Parts: sequence; C-alpha cells; structure tokens
Amino acid sequence: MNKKTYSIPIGPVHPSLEEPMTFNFEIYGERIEKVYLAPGDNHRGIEFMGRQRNPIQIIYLAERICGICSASHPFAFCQAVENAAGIEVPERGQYIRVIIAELERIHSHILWAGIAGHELGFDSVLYISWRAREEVLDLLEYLTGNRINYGVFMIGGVRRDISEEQIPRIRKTLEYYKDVYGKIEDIFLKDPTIALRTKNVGVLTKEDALRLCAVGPTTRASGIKKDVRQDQPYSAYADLEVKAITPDVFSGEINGDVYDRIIVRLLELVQSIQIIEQCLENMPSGEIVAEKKLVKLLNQLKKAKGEGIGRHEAPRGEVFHYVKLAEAEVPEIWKARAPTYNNLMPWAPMLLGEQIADIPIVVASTDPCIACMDRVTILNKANGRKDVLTKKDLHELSVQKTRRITP
Amino acid sequence: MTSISLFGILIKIIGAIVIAFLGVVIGLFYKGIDRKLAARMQARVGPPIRQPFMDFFKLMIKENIVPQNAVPWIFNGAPIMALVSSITILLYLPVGNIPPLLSGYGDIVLIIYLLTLPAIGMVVGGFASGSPYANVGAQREMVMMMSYELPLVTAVVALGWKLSQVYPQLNIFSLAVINARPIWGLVGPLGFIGAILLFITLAAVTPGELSKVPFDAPEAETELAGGILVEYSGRNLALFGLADAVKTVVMMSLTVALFFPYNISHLLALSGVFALIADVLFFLVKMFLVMFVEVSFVRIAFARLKIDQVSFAYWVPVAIIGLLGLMLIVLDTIIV
Amino acid sequence: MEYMKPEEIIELFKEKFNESITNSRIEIKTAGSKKNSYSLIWLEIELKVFKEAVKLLCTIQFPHFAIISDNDTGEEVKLTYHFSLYYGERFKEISLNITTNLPKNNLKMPTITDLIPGAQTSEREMKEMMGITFENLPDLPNVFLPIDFSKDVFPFRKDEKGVYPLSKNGKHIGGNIIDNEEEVKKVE
Amino acid sequence: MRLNKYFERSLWVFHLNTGSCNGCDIEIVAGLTPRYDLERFGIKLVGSPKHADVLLVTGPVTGRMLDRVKRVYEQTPDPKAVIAVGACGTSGGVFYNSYNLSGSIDKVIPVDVYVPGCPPRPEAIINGVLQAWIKLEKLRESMEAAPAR
Repeated sequence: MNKKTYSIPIGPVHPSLEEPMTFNFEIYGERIEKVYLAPGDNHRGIEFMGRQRNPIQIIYLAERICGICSASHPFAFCQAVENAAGIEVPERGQYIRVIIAELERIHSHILWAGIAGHELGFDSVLYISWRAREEVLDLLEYLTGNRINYGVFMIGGVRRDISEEQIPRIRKTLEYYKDVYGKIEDIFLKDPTIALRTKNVGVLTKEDALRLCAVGPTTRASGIKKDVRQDQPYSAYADLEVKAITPDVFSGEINGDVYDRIIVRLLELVQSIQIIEQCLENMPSGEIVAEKKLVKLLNQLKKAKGEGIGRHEAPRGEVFHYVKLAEAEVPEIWKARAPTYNNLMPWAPMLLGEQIADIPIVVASTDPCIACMDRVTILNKANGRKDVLTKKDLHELSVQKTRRITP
Repeated sequence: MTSISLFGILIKIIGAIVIAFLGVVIGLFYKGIDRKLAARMQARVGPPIRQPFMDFFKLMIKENIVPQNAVPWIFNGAPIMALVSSITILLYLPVGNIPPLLSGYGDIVLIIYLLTLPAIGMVVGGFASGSPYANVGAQREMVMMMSYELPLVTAVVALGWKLSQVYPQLNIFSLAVINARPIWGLVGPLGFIGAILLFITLAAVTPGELSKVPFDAPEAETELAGGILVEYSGRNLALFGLADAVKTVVMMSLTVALFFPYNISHLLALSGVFALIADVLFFLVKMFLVMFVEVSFVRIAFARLKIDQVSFAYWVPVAIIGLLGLMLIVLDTIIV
Repeated sequence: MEYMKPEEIIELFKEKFNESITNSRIEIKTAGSKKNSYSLIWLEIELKVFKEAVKLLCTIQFPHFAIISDNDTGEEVKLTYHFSLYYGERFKEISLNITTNLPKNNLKMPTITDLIPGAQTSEREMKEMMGITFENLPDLPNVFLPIDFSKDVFPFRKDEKGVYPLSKNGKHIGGNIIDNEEEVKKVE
Repeated sequence: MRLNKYFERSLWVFHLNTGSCNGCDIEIVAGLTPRYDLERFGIKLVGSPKHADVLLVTGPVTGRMLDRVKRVYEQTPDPKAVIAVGACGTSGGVFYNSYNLSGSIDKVIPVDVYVPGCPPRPEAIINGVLQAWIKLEKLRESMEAAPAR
C-alpha cells in the first residue's frame, strides 16, 4: 500500500515555541513518519562577536546567549577564563556563585513546569506555577538587582556579596518553596490527564541517550546518572553532596518518557533547595572576587596565555565553554556549547511514531533553549550588503526614538 | 400549525429576531462570566465581564483577510452558516415556561441534526482556508463529531423512550413535551441512577460540542495555532466567536430543558408577568450553574486530550455510561 | 567499575600510538574550601591516527562528546574535540581534549559519527563554519547558516574566506569594533 | 474602516521572536500570570497573527527571520500596532557590532512603541501594550476628522 503522507511545517513562528525554530514533519494521518529539523532561525553570531571583544565584555554577551540560563553561561565562561589564565576564585565567591546558579535552577524548572502545562492545554498549571515562580524572581532581584540577566558574575568571582541581612530573606523563599513543592508535585505527578498525555510518550532509550550525547534532565530521565555537579564538581559543589537524580528514586522504574523528565525536574527542585541551604550554612567569609579593579584584571588577562574549559550543570544540562587566551586583548577562541545543542539530535527518536498533538510536549520536555543553541554565526547575504550599525547611527536613532515616544 | 396567517408569520419573524438578539447577548455575557470565573479560579483578576462584547465590536472593524489559496465564498460563508444554524436551534428551545418559538415545526431529533451544522460550518471553513493547520484542525473536528454523536443521541433517545412509555399519546420528541415533564419524577430508583448517568453523558459531550478543554483538539492553540480558525480574521472571526457563544447557550438550555426543566414561579406563588420573569431568571441561573460545572470548571481542571484519546473517551467510557443509563431506564420501566 | 587514572589513560594512548602523540599534559584543578580535585587531559595527536584514537577512547568507556572547537592559526586549522569520560561518581570524571592539526590546503577529517552519532551536529557546524570536509558524513542541509548561504564563505575562518572585518591583506584584524565605513576603508 | 472605542480595551497580542535571547519572551509570558495578569486589561495572547491587533516583537532580526517578520506584519489585519520589546529590539543591544543581524526591528517594519530594558519588566511591557492604543486612537481621530467615505 502506498501511504500518502503530507508534510506540515512547524515554526519558525509558532505559539508553542517561544523561540523561532523550524521543524518539518511528514505526517501520515496524525502519525509522524519523518522529522526534519532546521534550526538556525535564531543565529546571532555570538561566538564571532565574542572573538572581537575582551573577556569582561564577553561576560555580558554570554549572559545574553539565553535569557533563561543567564547565570549558567557566564558561570561556565568565567570558569573557562579562570582556568586559562590561572585565576583562583575566593571561596566566598564560589559559594555565592552556586547560590545564584541554584536559584536560577529553581526559577527555570518552575518556568518549565508552567510551559509544559501550557503545551498540554492545561493553562491553570501555567498560572499556578508561574505565580510560584515570582517568589524566586523577587529574591533574585533582591540579591542581584534584576529579575533576569543578573550581571553578577565576574572573572575571578562575583560582583555582589550576600550580606547577613539578606540571608533571612533567602531562607523565607526556601521555606515558601518547601510548602509549594507539595502542590506542584500533586498537580504534575498525580493528575490523571497529565499522566495520560505524558506516560510512554517521547521515549528516549538509555542507549540512544548515550549515543546521541544527550545532557541534563533529558539524559537522567533515561537512567544515566550524569551530572557535572556530581561527576566533576566545580566551585562550591566540590564541598556539597550532590547526587544525580534519576526517576527510579520516585517511581521505581525508568522509562525515559516525558513523565520521567517531569519527575527528574521536580526532584531537582528539592535538591536545589537543599544545596542552597547547605551553602548558607557553610558559607565562608572573605573576599568575593580575586581582583577588584577591572583595569588591572583586564591587563592581567591581556598578558595571559593558555586554554581552559568551563563546565556547569545548567537547568537544561551541561554548559560547556572553551576559551583560549593568547596574550591579546581578545580571546583567540571562544567556543560555547549550550545543552540544547546536544539535546537536538535526540528529538528525532523521541518524535518518530508519535502524533501531531505530542510534538509540543515532547519538544518541551527537553526544555529546549533555541536561543542558546543557535548562538553561532549567520551571515545576512541579502543584496550582498553588510549592514553595520555605527555608534553614531545608534545614538541618533535613540534620540529620534525618545522624541517619538514623548509626545 | 394548521392555519398560517400573515400575522402569525410576522410574530414569528419578530420573535426570531428578538430571540437571536437575546441569544447572542446572553451568550456573550456568559462567555464573559466564564472567563472571569476561570481567571478567578486561576488566581487572577481576569477580564471584565463585558470583555467578549468589546472583543466582538473590535473584531467587526478589523480588516478581513482572505488567504490566497482559500475558496472565498466558502471561506466567508462558513462563519455565517455556523452562526445562523446555532441561532436556528435557539428557536426550538424552550425558556422556562415559554414554549419554543418554532414549537411544532420540529422536534429534538431535528435539534440533534442542527447541532452538527455549526461544526460542519467550521470544518468547511477550515478546509476552505487552505492552511495545513486548519486542515488538520478540520480533520480533528470531523473525528470529534463522529465520536460524540453516539453518546449524545443515546442520552436524548433514552429520555424520549421513557416519555413514550409513560405518555404514549404525546409527541414524545417535542422538546416542549419533555420540558413539561421532568425525567426525575417519572422513574423509579433504578431509573434515577440511569438518568444521572445520562446527565453525565450529556455533560461529557458538552465540552466536546463546544470545543473546550479537554476536548479542544481541533483548535489546540499550542499545537495548531488556533486550528480551524487560524486563517480567519476580522468579521469572520467575530462571527465564529458569536456562533460559539450562541452554541454555549444552546447546549446549556438543552441540558436544562432535558434534565432540569423545573420552574420557580409556583413555589413563590407568582402569576402573570412576574411568574414569567421569575421563571426566565431562574432559567438563566440554571444555565449558569450548568455552564459553571460543565465548561468553566472542567476547562481549568483538565489537560487537553489527544484526538485519539478523545475519540476513545467518547466511544468507550462515555458511550458505555450512556448505554448503561439507557439500560437502567429500560430495566426500571420493565420491572415497574 | 574500574576507573583508570589520567596517567594510565595517557600511557594507554602512548603505548598504542607512540610518536603520533605530539603533546600530552594533565591538569589538576581544585575547587571548594576542601580543595578536592579533578583532572583534565590535553592530548595533541597527528591526524592520521585520530580516528583510531577515538576508537580506543570508545573501548575505555563510551565517552560523552561535548563539541569540536576550531582554531584557524593561519597555515593550519587546529580542531579540538572535547570529550568527558566516566560518569556516575564524584570527582571521577575526566575531561579529555584531543587536538589535531589540519593543513589548510587539505581540510579533510574522518567523521566520528559512526562511533558517536551525537557528534553529527558539531561536525556539520564545522563543515559550515570552517569549510572542513568530513569524509562519509552524509551531505545534509545547513544546520546553522541559511540554505542559500555562499559556499565559499566560512565565518570562523580568519583568512580571506572568512567574513568581516578584514584588513588589507585579507587578514583578520579582530579586536577592533569598526564604527563606520570610513574606518573600514582606512584599514583596508 | 472606522475605529471604535472598544479597541483600547481589547488588544490581542501576537508575540514574535526574531532572535531574542528569551529574556523578553519569558517576561511577556510572565505578564500573563497571576501577578501581572494582562487579561484584566482585555489583552490576550493569540496564536495566529491573523487574530492580532498588536505585534510584540523581540530581539534583533536575524537573517532567516527577516522575511518572516515582514510576512507576519503583512498577515496582521489592519488597524495594527507594532511594539519593539527589549534593548535588542529597539537598537540591537549587546549585539551591536554583528554584521549578521538586520539590526533593530524598525529597520524592517514600522514600529510604534519602544519598550526599553534588558529585559523590560512585565509592568513595562503591559504599559507598552497599553500605549499602543494611543497610536490607534490617533488613527481614529484622523479618520473622524476626515470626511466619511
């Protein structure tokens, strides 16, 4: 029988994707027969830009690789530069880094929970979990000054200290999440419709996860106990007990389906709370940054020679940065690898044989971050012209805009 | 029905216009209440109750875009068909003590047929718009239609059959007749359980008929970007919105007429105009309660089902519940 | 399970490929207030044994492949493959970075996707960005660049095939943010 | 075509990401959630540009998105307003010296309201959306002033 398939494009502009990304599916009835992935709608050429800027400028560029992982990329990047230049981070700085990173994980996982609910058509979950998310954003704003893009990381440490007066506020938030966690678990793991939509959907086997180099909760849900915080502890994680979480802790079995990915993320929420508590208890005193004066730091980096890698377990998986300094103002090489870059390939085995209705939740279950992944260069060859915005133009434009806004 | 005078026709026309207007207004009003309630249950403030009216007026002045590869007359005709057919059903539905305007010209079987028309309008519009999303949405809508028809008919037929057993002389499928004789009073304990099961069946069909979560696969926003409606804009979208609002009224009044046709006027010892007003108000309250249970609450408490899960749900559990209800009512009648 | 020490891994590689390993170094990093440590291995090997080396790596334990990083040094292109070995236990993971040099006039690499399928995205990226031909890699459309992108321009290259900004010799000037057209002309 | 006063209370928003870092995008979604609740102003996020009155565009325009932005703008029925959200949308932000981006959104489609910030707070975005009707209001006034067709 000759099966008549038709193709359906999803993206780049699609309501289930917050970000542009193109999929092409060959559909037979409602079943997916073939998947074509065409990422690249979100390229900004960040690595290329980074190779023309000095390391401190790159921190802010790295922060804007992705607005959700805005602590992860600077974390990994700073580590890479520190490793390359041989800078030692003060202990207190390491602890503050971990606290910020774990607060980000809380915010990111709750955000993901809401998005997953939304993809399932369960908007109440979106509203309730995002209401809970506001609490940690408030705390991050209190600690760093911004809800997103914290700007806390600096090569050699952090820019802002956590004072004694701020600690009760952190503890209050942690207590709040301990209360709320029960509710979120109740919604996700006990609701029959969510179970119906997520169990045995988008299965990724252990072999596929290994072979396709999946990272983060995606790979842990398939039963691979892989977590950079556990395998190669960096920063203050070296002092803390962190164990990779697999879904068998909760349900006693590993299926590698969407449901398992939900379990892993929810359990990591609890883990993050515990890590922050440990950090608060053991926080050493002292300096927060190795070199306070930025000019001096820049000079030091200009003279440095060497290469280093920085790895951080972001909410979505391992972030990997490689930096090579070669006694110049700008790094010779800056390479950034976001978790979604590796979690891209596993989509094909996950999606094959599923239905159209499963696409959003399966794609969302890896918590994709296209902005992270598509950071590489793109060249706009329209008319063969290269558009460069000059600083002067920019200034003029902004002046015009201001005039236009104020009546 | 026998003598058709010019005056009678005039009255009917005026009545139809009034009912259509009221149906639209009440429908939009209930939509507003529904959105407000849902927002409240989701810990939000929610839009003002008059929001659907404002949305409607706004959409009416928006540009109406007909896609390049659409069939224009079908594309533009589909929303009108959906709206007109849902208003037509309204004319067959009794409100409180007032018999339906077209009482005698058709019965509940006709209503069941008419109920499919708005859905068919949407399917036609979806196919005519020539977008792959709308296509998938239209296919899903057809699957849905085929799925919920059996339980819907089961629920209605069971009631009609019971009436025919008790009152063999009456036109048992006339809604006016059903409306005047509540099912709960006619059955024994076994039949009572059966009637409850039938009510559950109808309650399960309602969200499907109205394309609301968990049965909103045809319009799934996160999957199909609005599904059938993806290519519609401006006036056509507004008309579909109206059709949806009117359909809500239709399904609610159908449920009320079939299962809760009680009136309040004789309890309050009212008569004349006051009785009429009290009954109509009571009817609206009943509709509101039914809507709250069947639409608003269900909408916020469930995730969307996949289309195969939807048709499974309708063909197996819901249909079984419906048939069980039918059997219980039959048993009840035979034993008694 | 048996965990090999970093020295043992380097020994293993040296035993098999002896002279082909041009450079090797172990880095020990400490972290936290307890100063626990983990190790990294940097290897530089010749192109001809590269595929064999990855095969050998796969026999130790299935490695996790992170990314290929590129470095255009002028005459040759340095490619660094970043792997990590061992997972599941604290401080046991070893980061393994294997560098190999490709001559500019013959940019050909053996693919490792038959061993590690997850490397496909990264190899395709290198193909687009550096213009490296991967043997036996299926010819798939661009991952990152637009499909109608010029086939002669490779954004990460620092020679005449790279992109803006360039100096008059077609050499990358990097580091300078060029503000307007005049300045670009001045440099050229 | 005449505008009526219901417009300002019923703005339907379509969100378009043209290469943003996600920061603005999640803040837009955060605007929907109980703390900010866009819906109480009648603002609704819709899934198709055909349904929208307002386009919320985030991010610098990448090469591949260039055509899509224009197409989405054309698909949106009149009258419409465009809001550029975030620093990259208004000027290019940190991505200033990138040759590969088309720069700010106003180089591609006409923009009516700019919401600065990296990312702007949800309050700012809501304010931006509500400002959009000022443009539409002006349109209405000019129409009323003109003789009826």
